[in-house]
Amino acid sequence: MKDINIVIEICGSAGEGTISAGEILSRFMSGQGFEIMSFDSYPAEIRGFGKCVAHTRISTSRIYSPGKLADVLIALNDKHSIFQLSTLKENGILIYDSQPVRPHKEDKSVVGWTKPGMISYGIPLNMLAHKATGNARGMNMVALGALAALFYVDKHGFTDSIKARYAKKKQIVIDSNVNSFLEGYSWTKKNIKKIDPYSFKGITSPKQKEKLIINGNQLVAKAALDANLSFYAGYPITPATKIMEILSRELPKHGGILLQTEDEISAIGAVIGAGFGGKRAMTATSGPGFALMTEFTGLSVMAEVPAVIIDSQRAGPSTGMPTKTEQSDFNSAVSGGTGDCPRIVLAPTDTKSCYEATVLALYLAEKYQTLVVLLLDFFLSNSIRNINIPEKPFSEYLDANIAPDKNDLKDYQRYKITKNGISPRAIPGTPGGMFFSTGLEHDASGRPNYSEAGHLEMTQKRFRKFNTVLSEAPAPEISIIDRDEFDIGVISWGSSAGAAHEAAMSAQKKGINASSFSSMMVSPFPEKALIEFADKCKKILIPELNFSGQFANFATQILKRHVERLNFITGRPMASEDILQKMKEM
Amino acid sequence: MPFNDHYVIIGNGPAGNHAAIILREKDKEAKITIISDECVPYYYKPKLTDFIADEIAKEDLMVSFLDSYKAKDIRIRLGQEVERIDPESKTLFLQHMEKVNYSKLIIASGSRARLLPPMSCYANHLKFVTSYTDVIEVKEEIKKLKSFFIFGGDLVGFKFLRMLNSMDKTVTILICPNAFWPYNLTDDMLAQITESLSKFNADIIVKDDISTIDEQNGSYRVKTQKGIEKNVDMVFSFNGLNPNIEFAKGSGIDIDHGILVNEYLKTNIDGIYACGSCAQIYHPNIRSYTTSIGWPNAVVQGEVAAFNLLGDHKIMESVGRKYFDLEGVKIKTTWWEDIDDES
Amino acid sequence: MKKNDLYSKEEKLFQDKNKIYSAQSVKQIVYSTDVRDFGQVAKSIPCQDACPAKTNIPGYIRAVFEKRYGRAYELNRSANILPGVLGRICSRPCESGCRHGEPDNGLSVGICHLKRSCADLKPGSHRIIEGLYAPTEKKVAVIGSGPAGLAAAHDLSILGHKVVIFEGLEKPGGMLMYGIPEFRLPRDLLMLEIKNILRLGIQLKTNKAIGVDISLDQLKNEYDAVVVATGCVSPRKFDVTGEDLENVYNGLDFMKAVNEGQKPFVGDKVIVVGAGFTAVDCARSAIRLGALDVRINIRKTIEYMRIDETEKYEAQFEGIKTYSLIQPSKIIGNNNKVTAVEFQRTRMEKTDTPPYRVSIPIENSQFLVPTDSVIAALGQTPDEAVVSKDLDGLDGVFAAGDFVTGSSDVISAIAGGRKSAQAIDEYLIGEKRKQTVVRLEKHETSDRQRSYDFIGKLEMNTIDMEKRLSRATNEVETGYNDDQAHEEAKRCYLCNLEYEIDPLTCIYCSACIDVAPKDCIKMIESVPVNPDGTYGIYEETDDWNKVISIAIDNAKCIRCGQCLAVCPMDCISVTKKELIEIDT
Amino acid sequence: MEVIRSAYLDEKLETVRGIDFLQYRSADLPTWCPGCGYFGIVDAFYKACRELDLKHENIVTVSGIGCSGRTPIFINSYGFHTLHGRSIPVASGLKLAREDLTVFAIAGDGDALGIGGGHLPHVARKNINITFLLFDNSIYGLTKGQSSSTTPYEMRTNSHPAGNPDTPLNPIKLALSYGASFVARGYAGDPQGLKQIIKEATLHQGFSFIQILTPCVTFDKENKTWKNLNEKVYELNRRKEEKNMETAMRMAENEPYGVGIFFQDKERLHYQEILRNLNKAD
Repeated sequence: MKDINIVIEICGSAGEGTISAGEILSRFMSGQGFEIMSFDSYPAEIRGFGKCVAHTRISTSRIYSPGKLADVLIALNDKHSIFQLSTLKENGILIYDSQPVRPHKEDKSVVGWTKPGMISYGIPLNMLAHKATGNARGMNMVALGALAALFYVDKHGFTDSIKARYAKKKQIVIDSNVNSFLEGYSWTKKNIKKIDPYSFKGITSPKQKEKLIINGNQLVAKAALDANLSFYAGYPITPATKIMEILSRELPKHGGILLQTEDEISAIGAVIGAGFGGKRAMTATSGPGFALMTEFTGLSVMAEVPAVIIDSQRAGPSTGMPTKTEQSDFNSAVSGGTGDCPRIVLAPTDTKSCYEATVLALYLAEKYQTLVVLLLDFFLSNSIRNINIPEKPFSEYLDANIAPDKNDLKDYQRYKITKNGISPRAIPGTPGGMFFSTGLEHDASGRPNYSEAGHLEMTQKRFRKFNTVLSEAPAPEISIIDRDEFDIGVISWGSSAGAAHEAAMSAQKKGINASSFSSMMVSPFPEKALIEFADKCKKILIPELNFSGQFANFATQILKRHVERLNFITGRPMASEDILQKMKEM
Repeated sequence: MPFNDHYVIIGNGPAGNHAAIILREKDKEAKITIISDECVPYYYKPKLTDFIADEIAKEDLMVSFLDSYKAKDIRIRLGQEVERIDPESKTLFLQHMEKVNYSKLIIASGSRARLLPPMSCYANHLKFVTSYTDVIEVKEEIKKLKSFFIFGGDLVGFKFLRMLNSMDKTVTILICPNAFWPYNLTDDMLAQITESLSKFNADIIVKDDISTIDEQNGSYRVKTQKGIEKNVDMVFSFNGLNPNIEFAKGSGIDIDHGILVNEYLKTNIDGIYACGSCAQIYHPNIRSYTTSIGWPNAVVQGEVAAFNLLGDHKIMESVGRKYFDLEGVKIKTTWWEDIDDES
Repeated sequence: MKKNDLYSKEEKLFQDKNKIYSAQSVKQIVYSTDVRDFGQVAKSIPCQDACPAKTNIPGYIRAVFEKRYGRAYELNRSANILPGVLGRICSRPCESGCRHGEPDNGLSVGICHLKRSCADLKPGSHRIIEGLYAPTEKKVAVIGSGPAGLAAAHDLSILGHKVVIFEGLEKPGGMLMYGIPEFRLPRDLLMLEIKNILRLGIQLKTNKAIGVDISLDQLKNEYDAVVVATGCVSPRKFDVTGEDLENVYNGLDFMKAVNEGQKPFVGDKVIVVGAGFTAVDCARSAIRLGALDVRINIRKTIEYMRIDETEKYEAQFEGIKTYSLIQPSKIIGNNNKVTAVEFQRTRMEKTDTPPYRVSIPIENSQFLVPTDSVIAALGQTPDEAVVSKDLDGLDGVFAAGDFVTGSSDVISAIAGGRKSAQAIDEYLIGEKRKQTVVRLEKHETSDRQRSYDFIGKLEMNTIDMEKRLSRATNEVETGYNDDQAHEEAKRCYLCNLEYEIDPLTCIYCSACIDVAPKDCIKMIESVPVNPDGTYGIYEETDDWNKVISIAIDNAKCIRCGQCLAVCPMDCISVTKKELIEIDT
Repeated sequence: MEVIRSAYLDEKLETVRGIDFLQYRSADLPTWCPGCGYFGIVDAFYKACRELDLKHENIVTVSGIGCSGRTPIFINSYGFHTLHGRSIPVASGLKLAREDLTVFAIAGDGDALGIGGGHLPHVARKNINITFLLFDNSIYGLTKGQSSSTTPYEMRTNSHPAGNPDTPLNPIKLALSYGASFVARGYAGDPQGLKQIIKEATLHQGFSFIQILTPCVTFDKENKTWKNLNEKVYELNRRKEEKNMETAMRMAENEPYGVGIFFQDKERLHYQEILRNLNKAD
């Protein structure tokens, strides 16, 4: 069987259906048994002028990263696609609109910018869309039709996918999309002579178990529901909004409550209120919203009320680039806010681990009565994978509150100094467990206390809780373990980890002795394991998507040795090719 | 001069490429662009039949690879079709609505398979072997299929026949003298050709014409006017070539069957030249029009056009061979059937 | 105010029943003589502008769409008196002008075929309506019963004058009767439409050749006015030796012979010289006379042939070959019979005056082509031997048609005839009685759908080769049927509807630009007005602070109505513009 | 015979040129969705500026986040695109520091009544002399169609697929009860009337609040659509002497689609004057 590993990008203007086209493509390909990873980037504007790119990698084998360069670029919009051409491989295929509405000058057309070697197929997308539906809206489907025709993709399967995508819409919407697709398909079959080598003819991946086609946001929402989430408050912000949208639909079915508040300040407030009431509660936001919540994060730590904040990072600072991915909230998540404010920070490394991380976050928050920050990023939130259906969490993860026993309830001290730092927590409604909670520094009973010793004691208690957290987290992932020595060790976190692992593995094939290390638990960090790994490596490389090397700084403090850094702030996810290149240079 | 010249060449065949090479040699500064509606670099058309038979690989078919364009700093636009020329504003309108401005233009768009007018209703049933894209379309199928019908016949047609023969296919060939282009067959010649073709294992039909072609479950039933019926898997048409000049119509460039140029390969419009098989050249020596036949001629013409475009006055010396060796038969070359022996 | 209030009850009923012609309140109609309206009509209705007779083409195509063939026929007939004839043999300047045929728009609408369908498909109950004027007691003689003469006679008759036509030949119709082969124009149809004209009380006197049977002076004395519409009947000559050999014909004589039912000798090989309709008619007639190898020889290139693509295709289909860039230099004969033609190559050369491209013979490039007969279809000139071309000094004598303009086409001749009728009427009555104005009517809908743009051009139905050869008079084209005509009519862009955005109510939201199917709605900073009343090229801009208006380019508009549907401010108006004649 | 066209295109363009409002536009083409109501608002804004003959350098527009936040980009003046919901604080500070400027605060419904809702009462009761334009399309456009504070009850949005459970705010009533000294409502589809209101608001000394009804053509298909608004919006009909709070409140309650000025207190001093007076009293 021939291996398929192909990256298809659809580039268009916002509102042209670029993203939906990408979604249909990946769903269909997943259904065919392929491993898929897709990632969309879109502008902050809804329609009009912003650039949208739907990036899909389709493979017969496991995918770690989205792939840097595309094999196929479908240009729905000339202006944006010209820039997108830079990510098309040298021998890539360009599918462009051969009859756009307006004539344009040389160099304003995407084909004018193709490099020698690129194969361009001109399809009258706009004309065919008008023909099929009477307007330009079907261009995306026409392009998919052309793609299907060019690559010998099963036409009927594809139309079924389109129908499935629009199943909830009116029949006319379904029809016009299907018609557009068929128009593109038959036109291309009739008029275009294929000269590129790609073909899906006769290639099928073995049918696997039923797969879930899902992005990080959706998986987080699913995990939260599975982990007994019962209250959610939130405020719309890209790229975290989707979590709320899903929960707004799903949570009520589970007996939970969703509250859309007027701002993030109010949202985290509501979450803390619910947490105080003993319910599992969370909110999701991105950097700017997280910054707004900072004040409340202190309250969560100080008042020891469980709170989970999902921070889907985007490029910053300030409003930054809302639809671009970056890993630059590390510092603010690990150490943002006022005062000595310990918190648990989890950073899933791929879509699949979002599930585990969310379950863990809700569990840890409840058990350790503290703030848990879950760091996603735009890429993890929005990139779509097909994964095996995750197993539901064990019951011990569903109810983790350390409740006071009879003895504790006598003369109940909410913030009782304990060995592990966790004070049994009474939920309102528990007889005898009444207590007073505040953001002020307080004594064991919760009353304000500004004494020198009291502040020190309480601070120590709050930090002490974290000694045992690490034992509950999954072990760090190391790509190659059966050797004692490596020339290069790659240490990574969050969404960059996939690319790092992929790079280390390709490096091995290219004769570079390398391994890679990543940990979902970021704060507290598995320092011992890290040092152990680093000792085996002659050189250390830390790739991450921020400018200042926030994690590299953090790791240097632990390792106390020189590390090589690789920092990108392009707004795109980390590419294994870039890491490999850097390894070669080392 | 504040802006460099932009020489645009329409066509990526021998004429176009050699024109581009000369232009680059003589003018290091200019921007040079080749526009081609095919998606492959410059390849050697005469070997297409060998390519079908898998005697040569795709790489062997290619004359230039993309790197060589890069090395010569020649911009190449593949898969892009010119739709219209506006000589007044010196603009080319490409099919995808792009406008390309040129300072000088060479048209070397070559020619396409000719479809005989009575056959136009069967266009969908006929296959051609004139370009790489044509070939790619039929290559795999030819290998699988068994019986073929060749309608008409020209140099490539006979080559194709020989190729099919070597692949052990069943072939029927219908040679109709009217369809011949640009050769005019007399009865004697026809007899000679028929005889020399007899060495192939093929059914030869002469002095007849196709009456109908019907498609039935992927195969075709060909009926001739004299009532011969054949069931075949594929029907090929080899009825010569037609200059590929649709895009120049209405632009003010003189067009007859091809683009009319003088002995310097210049069209009636300054700054626009034409060469190769799309050009219809007036030659003062024979006082008539001629066209490029064959690969070497196209190469020379491309070069001449480029030199003249840069200000030279080279005369296109070669006017095409008078005779062609057609499967051992010497066939007189004609253009529009009426070049006399003296010419 | 609700729009419905504008209609009277009757009008509403009319609308509901027929769904037609957007019966608007008469209140919303205005007649304009502003040069800008004329300019815009000319520019944005290019088919009508290209038509010498200024036929209301979008109007009748719309009527065909509505399957009101009778109305379509009337609209046609009001501009040209022989719709059925013109629907077959018109030279179709309108189709060259049609915006559907512009680059990127596909092929032009089959206007001529539609014209034919309104004649073919009009119901039996159809009545011809003539707006008759009171009798004037003036008498006018029309010399010649060709298209120009018939048109002049018809219009004069309507205007109340007593008209007599003098025709030198046996049958009326002139070139229509004798110049055009029957397989393109059935004679019973021609006679029918001629009779429709004669019914107004026009007296037709055939076999009365001017200068032979009756003199111009005589007519001048007997009639208040005389129209000379004798056309162009003297064939242009080769001016080469051997022209007088046997079996060398001139095209017109050849066609005349064929049309009179004779069978002139053509032999196996026929050489036709000429690049116009007559040449192709001769060639196709020769095929029907049994010729095997017919070739048309032209001096310039095929691009410059004065025939349309259909004609080229039909000729090719019938096996006629065209040879370009050659001209005959000598005709060679044996025993006084033609055996071969010596041709000479030509080259294209530039001239500074029209036609800008001419062909120049090349010296010493002669070659021989053997043949059995030669037909020279080089065009005609007026027969000045009969009536002098110089009529200027003659009071009450007018001229019309090809006689004035030189050999042209039927529609021009009709336009010429009608124009002369106007002039004669003014001469006889002493004042202008009719005037052309632009009729503006508010229109509520676009009448078109976007899907209509994807309908391909319908080819004319034709009979097969066998039938063509079995009887030479079999009409080759068989016309559209009802559904085909309806379908083809959908393709018309209805250029008589003008779309306009009112910049004073527009909020520049660009919703219309977003849905525009073509580059038809633009952000502009100014629009120049040409002296002829047309708008110049819109000056487009991308600078927000220069966008003075969002404007619809009616020369690009395909009347899909999408902008109308999305405009939130209701600031797009549709106005139907028609050229009409009204009494002064 | 009725003349159906008042003028030819070239004549109309002359008229437009005569109005001479284009100078208030910047060169950037607005990036709003085609058909967006905001086009009507800025059109009115330009014309109001022209009729007031404001000097470009004296205008400052301050906006928050959202589709409306883009507005200053398209105005040829000083503009400030600040944080979500925080346009009022920035504008207030600016106005207090620079009394000579004409300051406009621009916010969408989410901006002004959602995240920044806490600021509105305060700027109103302080009566800081800025003009506040509330672009009210009842939806979050930029985050793709979630319920906003003015989304009608039970309307389905992306955040409330089963229907909006919240009762919408009545901005006019809020502004009235917060104590704004100038309260009006305009409509994006009536640029003429809106222009008049913006003019009056700008001339008003004190905090002027204008709620502008505008459709979101992309995410609102059932509530504030062009079609609905065009049908429902009408001009308020009231006598001058009735411009008291009681009538205003009643109209605010009963006439959700009436456009015009609800309330204007010309007597009340604006913040700086109050400060000056207080200081004088000391």
